[in-house]
Amino acid sequence: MLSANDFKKLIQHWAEVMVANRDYLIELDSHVGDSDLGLTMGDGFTAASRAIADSDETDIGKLAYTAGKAMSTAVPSTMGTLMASGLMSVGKALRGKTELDSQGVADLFQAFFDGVQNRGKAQVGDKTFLDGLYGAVESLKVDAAAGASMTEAAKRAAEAAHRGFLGTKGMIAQFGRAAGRGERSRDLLDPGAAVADLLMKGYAEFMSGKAE
Amino acid sequence: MLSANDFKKLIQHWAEVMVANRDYLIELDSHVGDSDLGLTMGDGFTAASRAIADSDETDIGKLAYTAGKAMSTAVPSTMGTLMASGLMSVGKALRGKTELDSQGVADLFQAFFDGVQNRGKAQVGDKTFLDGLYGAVESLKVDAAAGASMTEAAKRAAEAAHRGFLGTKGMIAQFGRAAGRGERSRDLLDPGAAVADLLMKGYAEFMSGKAE
Amino acid sequence: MKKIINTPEKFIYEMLEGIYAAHPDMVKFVGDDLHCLVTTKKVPGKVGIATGGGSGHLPLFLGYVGEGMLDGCSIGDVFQSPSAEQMLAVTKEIDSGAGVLYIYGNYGGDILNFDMAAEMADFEENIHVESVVAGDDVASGAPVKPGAKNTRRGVAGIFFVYKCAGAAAAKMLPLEEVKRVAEKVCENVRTMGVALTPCTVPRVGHPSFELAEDEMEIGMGIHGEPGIRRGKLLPADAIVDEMLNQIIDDLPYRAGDEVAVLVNGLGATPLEEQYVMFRRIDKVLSEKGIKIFHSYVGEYATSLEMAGASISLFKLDDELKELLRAPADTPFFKQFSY
Amino acid sequence: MKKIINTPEKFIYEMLEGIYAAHPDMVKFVGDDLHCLVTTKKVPGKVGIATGGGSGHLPLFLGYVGEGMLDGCSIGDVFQSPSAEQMLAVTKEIDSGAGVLYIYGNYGGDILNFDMAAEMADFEENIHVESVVAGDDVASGAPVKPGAKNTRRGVAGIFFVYKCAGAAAAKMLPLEEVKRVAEKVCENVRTMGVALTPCTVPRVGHPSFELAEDEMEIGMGIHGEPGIRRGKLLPADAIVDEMLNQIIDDLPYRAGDEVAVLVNGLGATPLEEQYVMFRRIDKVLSEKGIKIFHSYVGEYATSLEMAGASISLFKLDDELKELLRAPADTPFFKQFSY
Ligand SMILES: Nc1ncnc2c1ncn2[C@@H]1O[C@H](COP(=O)(O)OP(=O)(O)O)[C@@H](O)[C@H]1O
Ligand SMILES: Nc1ncnc2c1ncn2[C@@H]1O[C@H](COP(=O)(O)OP(=O)(O)O)[C@@H](O)[C@H]1O
Ligand SMILES: [Mg+2]
Ligand SMILES: [Mg+2]
Ligand SMILES: [Mg+2]
Ligand SMILES: [Mg+2]
Repeated sequence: MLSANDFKKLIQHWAEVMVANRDYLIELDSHVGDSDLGLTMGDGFTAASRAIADSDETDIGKLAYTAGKAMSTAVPSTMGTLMASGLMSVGKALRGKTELDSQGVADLFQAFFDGVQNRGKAQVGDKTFLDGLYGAVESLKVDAAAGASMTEAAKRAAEAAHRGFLGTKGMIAQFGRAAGRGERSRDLLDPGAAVADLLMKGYAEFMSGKAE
Repeated sequence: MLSANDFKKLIQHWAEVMVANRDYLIELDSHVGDSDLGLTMGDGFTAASRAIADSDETDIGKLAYTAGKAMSTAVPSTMGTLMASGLMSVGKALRGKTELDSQGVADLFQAFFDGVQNRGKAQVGDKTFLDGLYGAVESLKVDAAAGASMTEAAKRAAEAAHRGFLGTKGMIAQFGRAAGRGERSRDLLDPGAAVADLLMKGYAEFMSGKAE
Repeated sequence: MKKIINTPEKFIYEMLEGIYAAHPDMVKFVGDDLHCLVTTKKVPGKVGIATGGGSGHLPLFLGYVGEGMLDGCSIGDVFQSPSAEQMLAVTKEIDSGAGVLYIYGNYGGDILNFDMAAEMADFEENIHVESVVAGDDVASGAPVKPGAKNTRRGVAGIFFVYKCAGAAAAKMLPLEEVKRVAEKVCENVRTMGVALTPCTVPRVGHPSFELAEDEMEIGMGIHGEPGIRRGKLLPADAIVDEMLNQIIDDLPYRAGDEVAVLVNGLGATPLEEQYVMFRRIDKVLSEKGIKIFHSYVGEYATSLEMAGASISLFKLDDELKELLRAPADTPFFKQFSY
Repeated sequence: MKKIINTPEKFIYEMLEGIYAAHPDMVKFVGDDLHCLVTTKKVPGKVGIATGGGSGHLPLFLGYVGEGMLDGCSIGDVFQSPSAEQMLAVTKEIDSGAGVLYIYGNYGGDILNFDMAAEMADFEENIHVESVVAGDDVASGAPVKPGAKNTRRGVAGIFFVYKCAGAAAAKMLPLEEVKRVAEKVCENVRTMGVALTPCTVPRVGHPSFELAEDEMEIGMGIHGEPGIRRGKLLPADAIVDEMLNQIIDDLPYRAGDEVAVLVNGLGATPLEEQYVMFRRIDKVLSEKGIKIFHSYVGEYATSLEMAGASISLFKLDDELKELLRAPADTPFFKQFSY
């Protein structure tokens, strides 16, 4: 089970992951965008984590909404706003929940996905963050239905996210600065999908750490 | 005697002199000013001459005023306006005169001098056109009182103008762009005084040509 | 590029301090945040109009906040979107019950943040928000198909949207009417720009692109987005012809149409040159039988110290003419009714 | 420097064609000469105010012709005086029996031509002309001694002279009163500029001077006349402090004084940077106890595409305040009364 306290720790772990991958994300974004992604994700998740770290709130939905708002205030870049939208969507979907089982976690990431998609209007295949997250959410849903352990499910979801990220090579960007390059965007990996990859990898790390 | 017709020819000769000395004046002005003096004097006296060339007017004053106005319209640069002011001042002073004797010519150049001085407010010694013309006017006045021939008087006036021009080396400019240089203007010859030199030289040539 | 600034980090903050100090009678900030600017002259019952976007485009965006135009504006760092939170702060302040219209340019970051702000305004504050996204730059995408999503960037033509929507709101029209006017203006405005030199974002410290000493780029965006043709710098008339023909063909504008014209300097191009351009526009339009109703020449949407200019045409009908000629009084745009 | 022009020879002519085409309701030309611009809204019985000077300084000079400001303007080629004949044509057109006031900057060529025009207006047309010569640039000469000839150049501060004299004439005051107002403004305005880059006169084709990539020149004139100090480019606050202190000490402006402030961009300096400067001015003046009555920030007197700015202070009393806040409607300067 994932408690409200776990959720706060998960967000904190994500912040650490983003800070640790600052230069990696900057490098990826420098080929297609304006090189700010490493900075905005580090700053954004750190702000999200700070906003809830000392909270006594046990409602995971409320925590997610608060974290999302803090993120949006801290980094109004494209990915900053999308991640904030994801968190706020989780907030609305999980309002009232104080702990999550396998299905709850699948719901969480589905809500995150929906929040990003509703905000950004991109489709799977448009070479965005969504392509990184999509397979992971599907994997979580299948594992939840199959009754797999949360740690196992997290591990498989992270693998799916990584495949999704790698799969963005070959797609033509339809959104963001990369879209301006048209056909020339095909050979590049999408930086936003790399963030999805990192988020799922971070979640898997967190769950396996908890299990130990 | 200098008739209205002679006056028209004198102005035409001045135009030719200025055009012939275009590069000389440009060169002089390039050291202190904006290098336009050769162009403005050529254009200005040509415009003045054209404005009266075909006129049947016998009033020298009216001819001078018309020539001055044409000059001012054609070249609103400093020297253009000053020469126009000189001619218009001659126009007012000689209104009604149809021919000029020695004294009349002295009056003409005195009026020219006064017109320039009233407009420009410079004093002799300020390193301007006036320093070129001043000695020439004095010489004309002395010769007129002494009854010298007009040709002789013209020759001596031209010599005086040339000395006046050379004498501007050593003066500190108080007017125009050269004034901005202060002490550093001392070693330069004043381009406006060169115009006075050319005008008096032109007048002497014209009178000796007439005498032949 | 040489700049009169203190540090790149404080550039926008200090610029904003200057704005409030210079125009205390016209604008103030809310939420303790200089980036959230609103008019001092709130009109009860009026639809509020907000805009926003990145800094570096003055008089865009905040220069048009004032009587007869906009009510509020949130701005971000140089060429960066402000946050949804900042937009929300402005929205809350300018709403007086009649709802709020967002008018902003078609840029990814701005869209996401304005959409989020609209959602928060509705969800948290129960404020009715509508949005109109301006995308007038014909160089930045295929012609807009009716009903389809406009992929074009918003540039100087947004001035006309502000002006007419602002006048409609000043007439106390309801939100849906003000929105209708704003959309109608968007449908009738087309713009194209030309860049002669790049600009330098202070924090970045070097020019955003390079252009050789004898080159220009037709169609470049106001953040240096690639244009449609880079080539030798041409005479003014040839530049105007190339831009204007593409603008005219796009809507298209036809003989008999009446238009407003906007010649907009991007920052370093003297007003004299903008008038040389306008002269040619006037000639070409008159040859084509397109009548000029009114003309605006000057800096309306800049790109820091970029050299270049844009041309916008705005096709008018009686309703739009009346709104365009209405008075306006803002820090940067003042107009007596004409 | 890259320019959007056709040929250097036609630059000013075509710019003027653009001006008349863009503002047909506000300005027209007389004497078949585009260089002679007058308002379309002549007011019978009003003192006419004319100005003039070289081109390349838009909105100076002709941009201020309109209601509440000037009635006519003659302009020359880039940085060159117009002719007396052209000034006379404007003078004849704008006189409606109450006489004409010339207001222009303290430059040799302009003085000679305006003086000649005044003489011709009197001699040939029997029009009463008075002249006020603005010389507000404290960097260009020793402080003005009472009664003595002012050797300082006229720069952006002339805007205040136009504004107040224009308002006085609009009040239908007689010529000597309008002249008194103009002189009073001159006595109370001081300006200093800073240049970061040169500009290029189109016909000359190369920059009028050189400034290294890390240099600025404090006190440079708007035609590139030498300033008082060339040195490393400093932070905005240091630049402002250096200029402002010399301005303040010159009049001097003292604690308790009320002033209007003008921050003027020379052409290529973004409005953002002008506001960063204004912010510091506001701070310094408030520390010194000098109160800001009203502020103007933007391009009021430029030098083609020169980068840089000037600061002007204008000390006010009740009469001047009333005149300053009066409405004005010209192609470039519009103000509702405040
Ligand atoms: N509409 C969208 N929906 C989902 N993801 C998007 C969308 N637009 C852009 N992205 C993602 O955002 C990433 C770039 O984010 P970021 O660097 O913040 O953009 P910017 O710097 O242009 O504001 C892209 O790699 C892409 O994955
Ligand atoms: N006030 C004045 N009175 C008489 N001559 C003057 C005056 N000011 C300038 N000059 C003369 O004008 C000359 C420069 O003329 P010009 O090249 O037309 O000036 P600019 O190009 O600066 O308009 C100087 O050499 C000087 O002789
Ligand atoms: Mg980026
Ligand atoms: Mg970014
Ligand atoms: Mg010269
Ligand atoms: Mg000259």
